[in-house]
Amino acid sequence: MSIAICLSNFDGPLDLLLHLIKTNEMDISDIQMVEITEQYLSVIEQMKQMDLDVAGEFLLMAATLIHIKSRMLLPAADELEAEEEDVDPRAELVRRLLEYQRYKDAALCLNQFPCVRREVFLRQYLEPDIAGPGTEDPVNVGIYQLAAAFHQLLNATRVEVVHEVVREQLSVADFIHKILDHLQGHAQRSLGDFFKGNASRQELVVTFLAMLELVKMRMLKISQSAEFQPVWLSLSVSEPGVDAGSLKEVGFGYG
Amino acid sequence: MDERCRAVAALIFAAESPLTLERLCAIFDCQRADLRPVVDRLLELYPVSQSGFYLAEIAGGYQFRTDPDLGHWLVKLSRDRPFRFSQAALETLAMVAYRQPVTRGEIEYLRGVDSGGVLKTLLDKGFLRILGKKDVPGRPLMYGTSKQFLEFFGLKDLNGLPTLKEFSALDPALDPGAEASPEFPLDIKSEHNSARNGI
Amino acid sequence: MDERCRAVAALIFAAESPLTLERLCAIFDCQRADLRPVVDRLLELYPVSQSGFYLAEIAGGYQFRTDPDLGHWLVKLSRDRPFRFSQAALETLAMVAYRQPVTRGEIEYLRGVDSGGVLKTLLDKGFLRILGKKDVPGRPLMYGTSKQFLEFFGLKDLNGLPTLKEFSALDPALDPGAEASPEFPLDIKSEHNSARNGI
Repeated sequence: MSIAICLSNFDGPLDLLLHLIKTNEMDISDIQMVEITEQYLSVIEQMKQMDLDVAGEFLLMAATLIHIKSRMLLPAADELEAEEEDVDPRAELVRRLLEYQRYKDAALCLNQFPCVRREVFLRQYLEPDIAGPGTEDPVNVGIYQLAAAFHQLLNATRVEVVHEVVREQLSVADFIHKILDHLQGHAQRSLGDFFKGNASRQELVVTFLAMLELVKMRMLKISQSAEFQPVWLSLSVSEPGVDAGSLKEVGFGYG
Repeated sequence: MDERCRAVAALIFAAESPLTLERLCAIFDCQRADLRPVVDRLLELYPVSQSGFYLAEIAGGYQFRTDPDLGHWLVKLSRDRPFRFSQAALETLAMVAYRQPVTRGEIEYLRGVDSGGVLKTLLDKGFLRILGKKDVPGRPLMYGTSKQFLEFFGLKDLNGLPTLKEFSALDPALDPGAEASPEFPLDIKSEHNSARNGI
Repeated sequence: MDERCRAVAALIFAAESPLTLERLCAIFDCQRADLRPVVDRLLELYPVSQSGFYLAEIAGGYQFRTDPDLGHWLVKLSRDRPFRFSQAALETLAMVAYRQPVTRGEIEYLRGVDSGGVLKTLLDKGFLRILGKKDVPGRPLMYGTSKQFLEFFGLKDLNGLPTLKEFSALDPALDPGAEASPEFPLDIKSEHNSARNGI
């Protein structure tokens, strides 16, 4: 059976599979694996012959189909495997197909809603009373827009940012974060807390450097009640608010 | 119409986006209970398919919109082609709408294809937003729909989404013939149809 | 109201600027004499100072406008309006969020423009706060984001911000480090996306 199908018309392997099941008028919960697998592979083969690249997802599904088909063709299981064989090898695939079908339907349904600038139109004129002085185009803001803006900024200045090539094995910035995390929620902690465990000499040095950096940035207070008493570290700001990745080595001169 | 009622109508009319009762209350310095009847009155005064535009409850607020059945006239106002979703975008949008908060991995499992590009486009267009990171290993980003999503599809809130057809893979009584006709919740379907047919 | 009358009302309602009779005639492909009565009818239906907005004859065209006597209410709408981010504000906020603690000089270095005004606005609006002074000559102020910033963006903490890597992962083409050498040919997907480019 030859089916003139272009893969790009399908949203993915599940979509193609659903199409084949429907054109064959099969019961989705009782897929004829031999037939479907054959047809699916022939579609893929056609694509290859036409020199069209077939996306990995379609190939993965082909492998899955072949696997299920072979499991169904296995001779009746002996008693030991009986339990496992009770599960229809198609079950997972059927579940995914039905679930996918569900969202496909929902998408169609959603698309029938009257949409803005398609069926429904809004008032576009802004009255002077509302517009106010110096209105700039409002920007949609959310976490994504924030990340996008930063990404754009960095890209715009990429040439200069590229300088930070050599990566240290231990980053002062990372250790700054570790220290801040360690202090989070504590009024203060003793210096010794930060040098416990089996840290390497290098780690000890970097931890200490990180502390000095924090003091320099006025984010950390160090106190001692008297000579030879424990040294206490505390945050000098209520909430450090430093995000991983926000501190660049280059800024500390250790790069 | 008393002045407050007129003012409420004017404010909703002039606002750039759906005006919530909260903001109206802030402007008039009064309680929701004071303004609720005013808004209800306006909803009655500007029903759909009567005068060309109507007062709609959208994304938790109120907004005047043109009647959906007049769309073919209004597209003539602008030269731009009306906005269209691709199948991939619509499906992804539907999945996020129903399953939010949802991760990219979950969507890709459902769709069976890489969905980074579609997600990015939907984020760029403002239909989706990042809700945070999931508290599982790897801390993947979680996605949800935005207010603009509700505005675009004219939904009051997420409950306005059509109900998802229930299914059970193990249900032998599953009727494959029913697939082509997803269930519309009656209210939406009828409101919709009347909006389209009504004159 | 018949459909043409409703359509005229809707068109005037949705137009960006006052809609002239000529433009309406072009849309309906008819004569001025046909539409003049329709517009006159609408002028009667939407008189000034009756329902909060009225149909005004402006600059040779027609436009719905809010009643002039309600101006003092409308002013409140713009005053109470939530902060509108400009591109400059968004960029600056992003810089601070990702690079904090950061100085004005560092921000201006990356943005390439004076950022003092934007910083002040963001401080005033409570999105930023001053973390301290940097121990370099001149002792510039260091900025960071505030608790209100987290609330506004719905973040539990700053770790909720997507890293640049996570952001780039949405679209392989975005990753400056990765040359386009995917394991599988992506043609189907990309052809696919471009074919369905409505989104």
